[in-house]
Amino acid sequence: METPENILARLQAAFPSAKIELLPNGCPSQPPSLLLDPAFACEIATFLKNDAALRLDHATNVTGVDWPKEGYIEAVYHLFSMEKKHGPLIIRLRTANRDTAVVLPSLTPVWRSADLQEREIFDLFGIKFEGHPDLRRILMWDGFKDHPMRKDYVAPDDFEYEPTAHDDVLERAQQHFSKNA
Amino acid sequence: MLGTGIIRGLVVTARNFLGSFYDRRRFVTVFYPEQKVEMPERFRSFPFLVYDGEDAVRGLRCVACKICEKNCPPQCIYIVQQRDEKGKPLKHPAVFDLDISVCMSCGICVEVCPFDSIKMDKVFEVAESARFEKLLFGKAALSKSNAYYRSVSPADAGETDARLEEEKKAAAAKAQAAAQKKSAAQAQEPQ
Amino acid sequence: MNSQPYLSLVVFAVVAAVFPLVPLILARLWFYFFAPLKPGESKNATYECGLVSEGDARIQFKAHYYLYAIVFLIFDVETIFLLPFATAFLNLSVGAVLAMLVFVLLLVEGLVWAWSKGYLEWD
Amino acid sequence: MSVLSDSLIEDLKKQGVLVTSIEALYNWGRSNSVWPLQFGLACCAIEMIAASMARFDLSRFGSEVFRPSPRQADLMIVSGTVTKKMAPQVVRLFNQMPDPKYVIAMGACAISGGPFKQGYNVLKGVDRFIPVDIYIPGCPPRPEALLHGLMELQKKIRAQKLTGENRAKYFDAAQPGEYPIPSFGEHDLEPSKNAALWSPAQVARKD
Amino acid sequence: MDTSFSSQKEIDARERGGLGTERLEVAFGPHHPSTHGVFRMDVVLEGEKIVSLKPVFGYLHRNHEKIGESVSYLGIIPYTDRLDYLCSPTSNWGFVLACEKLAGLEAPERAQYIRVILAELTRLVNHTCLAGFLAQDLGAMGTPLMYAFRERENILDLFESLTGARMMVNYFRFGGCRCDLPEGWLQGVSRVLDAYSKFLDEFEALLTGNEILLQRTQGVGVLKADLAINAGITGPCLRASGVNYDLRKVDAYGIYSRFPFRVPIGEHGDCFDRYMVRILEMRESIGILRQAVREIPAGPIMDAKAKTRSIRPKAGEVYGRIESPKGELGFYLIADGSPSPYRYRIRPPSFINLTVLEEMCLGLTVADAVAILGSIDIVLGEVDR
Repeated sequence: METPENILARLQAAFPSAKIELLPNGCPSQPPSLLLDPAFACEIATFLKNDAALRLDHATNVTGVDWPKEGYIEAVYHLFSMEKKHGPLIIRLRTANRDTAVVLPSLTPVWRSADLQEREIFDLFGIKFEGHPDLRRILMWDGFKDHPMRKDYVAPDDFEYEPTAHDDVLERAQQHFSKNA
Repeated sequence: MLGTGIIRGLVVTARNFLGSFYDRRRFVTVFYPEQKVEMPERFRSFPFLVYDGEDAVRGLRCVACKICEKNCPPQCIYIVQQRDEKGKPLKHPAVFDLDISVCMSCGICVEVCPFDSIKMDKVFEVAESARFEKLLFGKAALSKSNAYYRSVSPADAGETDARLEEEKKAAAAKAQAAAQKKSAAQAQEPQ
Repeated sequence: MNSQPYLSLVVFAVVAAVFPLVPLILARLWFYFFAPLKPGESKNATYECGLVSEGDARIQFKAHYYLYAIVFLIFDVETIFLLPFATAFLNLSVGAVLAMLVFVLLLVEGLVWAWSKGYLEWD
Repeated sequence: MSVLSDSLIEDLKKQGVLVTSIEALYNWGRSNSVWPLQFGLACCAIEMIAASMARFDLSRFGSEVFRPSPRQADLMIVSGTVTKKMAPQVVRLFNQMPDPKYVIAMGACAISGGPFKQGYNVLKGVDRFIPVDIYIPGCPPRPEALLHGLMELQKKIRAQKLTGENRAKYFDAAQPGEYPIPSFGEHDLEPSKNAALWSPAQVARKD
Repeated sequence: MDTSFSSQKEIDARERGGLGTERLEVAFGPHHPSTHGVFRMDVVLEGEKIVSLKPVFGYLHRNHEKIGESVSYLGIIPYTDRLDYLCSPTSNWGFVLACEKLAGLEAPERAQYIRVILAELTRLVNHTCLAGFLAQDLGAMGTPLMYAFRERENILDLFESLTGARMMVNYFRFGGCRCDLPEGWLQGVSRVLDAYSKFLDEFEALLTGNEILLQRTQGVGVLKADLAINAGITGPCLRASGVNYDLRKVDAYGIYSRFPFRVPIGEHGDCFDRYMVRILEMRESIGILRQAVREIPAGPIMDAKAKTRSIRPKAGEVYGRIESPKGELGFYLIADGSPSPYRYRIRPPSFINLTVLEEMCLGLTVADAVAILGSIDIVLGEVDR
């Protein structure tokens, strides 16, 4: 498969007004990833899927990553080609911030495998995918309000009986001990 | 001809039915309370603390270093180090609680323990009807003798004992060498 | 023959009545003395895989299923009529066999009509 | 059985005279045919199925008939992790089972949340909402451990009293017939535990 | 009312206008014998035909990924056993493969062979259990499942004597395996293999020719190849639709390139093909196992560079994937230099194989939906994570 660098070059040529960045990967043996501009995400995805050399028709892993310090949430797509049997191209979409502007274009119309996984990202991270056919909570119950996989999520307090609690669980269980100390 | 598939299936079930009277491969039931499946040696149910010699308190190998407490994935171990009157921490756990109702018998505490003081037991019949009193094992309930450990899993116990012997010999040899060097140094100074 | 020919019938009826009633009465006494009944709102709810079942199960489904059931009922009742005929089959006169043949053929003609009309197709 | 001493009963049994009471007969019958509800949640369910298969043969204890519907079951083996999304269903199923009914909490997850205790969607033990009779620790417990737990339950059933002070809970009208079903709140189950039922022991911790 | 007789179809059509039929909404709920665990399908039926089917997940969502972010890399390995609790060695291998790429470790020869042996034994266990559960879903109460679990016990004894646990092996480590084979273990494997090929012939005689099974599975739940690729279906379900995509050949991870095995491909993509592909895969696995048991060398089982049990990789991210018996099992790890991963994501094959469950079941009856769900082979620990 071509290296991400010249895929980036071809994408830049095909979509001149789209801001596409190449993000290096800390691990030497793994390929870098492409940060796409959300406005052009659908066109770029269709291009990647139908391009003769790439034929990336298998979006195998679609997941969310929460970066509280950097102030955004990412949706990461790992693309493979079943036809040409070649390796991963990693594309990333980032939201503007973590609370108000958390909308990203959904790539389910391009790859059907992103359907359930984007619903899971919406459920656990809170990214709203516009254009998704059926965006509902998938793992938590519908009335649930929080997005539990975010780093700043605090689980509800059910720490009454924690006989072997130490470090952070101990603090949570502390109020229940002190009542009887 | 329609139905041959089902007849072939019936032949299989008939063979299994008749075979179950004599063929060991088809009659596999183990009559649990009377017969027991012979447990392979590496079977791991719940951890226990090993103590050498007879005295369960003084002979306990555990030095309360809390490595297993940190590495236990479900965090089901709770250790408090013993302190003597002046508050100096001793190499002995005052409290060593292990919550059996949380333990996932993964054996990581055995792997990371540098002193071979925690090993996996074979006892799995621990069904209880009182959860809070019976399923939180204290230090007394956990500690078992090295002889028990050697009887339960002979190969591992033999290996661990051999390694401990070498370490003891190596430590003794080093201590002796250090003692000789010190005495040799003293011999030179007084001239 | 004994004096009351119908005595055995009466005994039979009494036993038939007593036989089911005694366990029911015993169960009633058991609830009364030992295990008090505790009906509850969620205990009496209809079971639907652990969920609260909304909507009604008595809905208007395809009339076809009703027709299928009726056709089955006809032939089920027919076999009941054939039973005495089958038991007394050997020493029957030709007239009786002809009469039964008419009865059976009439019903077979009904089956042919239902088949042609397509009632027996399922979906 | 207080009228006749046990030794007398043993002698009578040697002469072929069997002496019993309604209670003993009632308990003997029920303890040897405990029908479990077909209720598998996670990995412990596979060990439960393995226990009911040829090698460990649950039918030797009279309970290989796994009833799919709660109406015909009298033992609920909670085998696997009870998540908060599944908790209302578990309590509703337990309520829909006819009395006398028992619960075996099989596996670390059913007892205390087990390895997934720190999860936000995991209920820390099924005894927060329904009364549990036997706890079988292990992750997953061996099929023999499940058989051993079942034998413990059978002993418990045989020891139950029909009348008197400590009679079984479903016999006296004061005990609740069914347990409140939690509803889904915005952050957690409402209520997060059944206060009447859940009374954890206080572990003395200095620091 | 016209008096001319009309066929039943016309009566139905006229009725739709007049009488009309209502739709029955029924929840194929979390507590159902045929849903392989706590999986729920909201089915809308018209008569007996399925008009809409909405799967509902989350009843076994045990927050695997959230816990993984607070436990060390070594501590995650026993959790991966509980992902797909029928195939814990392959889940171990998937996670360890991803971490070895991250930390730059490489398992020595003997450990690679042990990994292939354990993975292929797991494939045997999983596919046998699938055939048993599928036959049970089709109504063969008990018999095939009884035979399947009887053979599974032999393989579980092998796992137990090697790793110490029947189902939760927790045996793979970064750069090798936890402990070496006990003596006599390899002879045990070859004994089980001989018995297994005889058992497979018996199992096929019982199931594959059976007219009831053929009637209930052929032509049911057809999955087209292009829809399968687009929906990310992987594993035997994809190969049954005619797509030749097996990660053991595509990625050739571990030492699979040394084993000449064939990949069975189906044509119609219906339930019977999914069942048949798995039976043929079992026969290939027996071939791989025989060769691995013959060729396994002596030597170390741990990479020399792997000093400590757990790893502490530098910042970076990796996506490692393997061919688990259910499909492509991937692990996406973002490391930030601390002892536990910053983001730990599992790509669950069973979860994504359910994307097109509705398209496969539309227009069929409830009994077919049970057969289709059984043939997709889901395990809820992996679906809900």
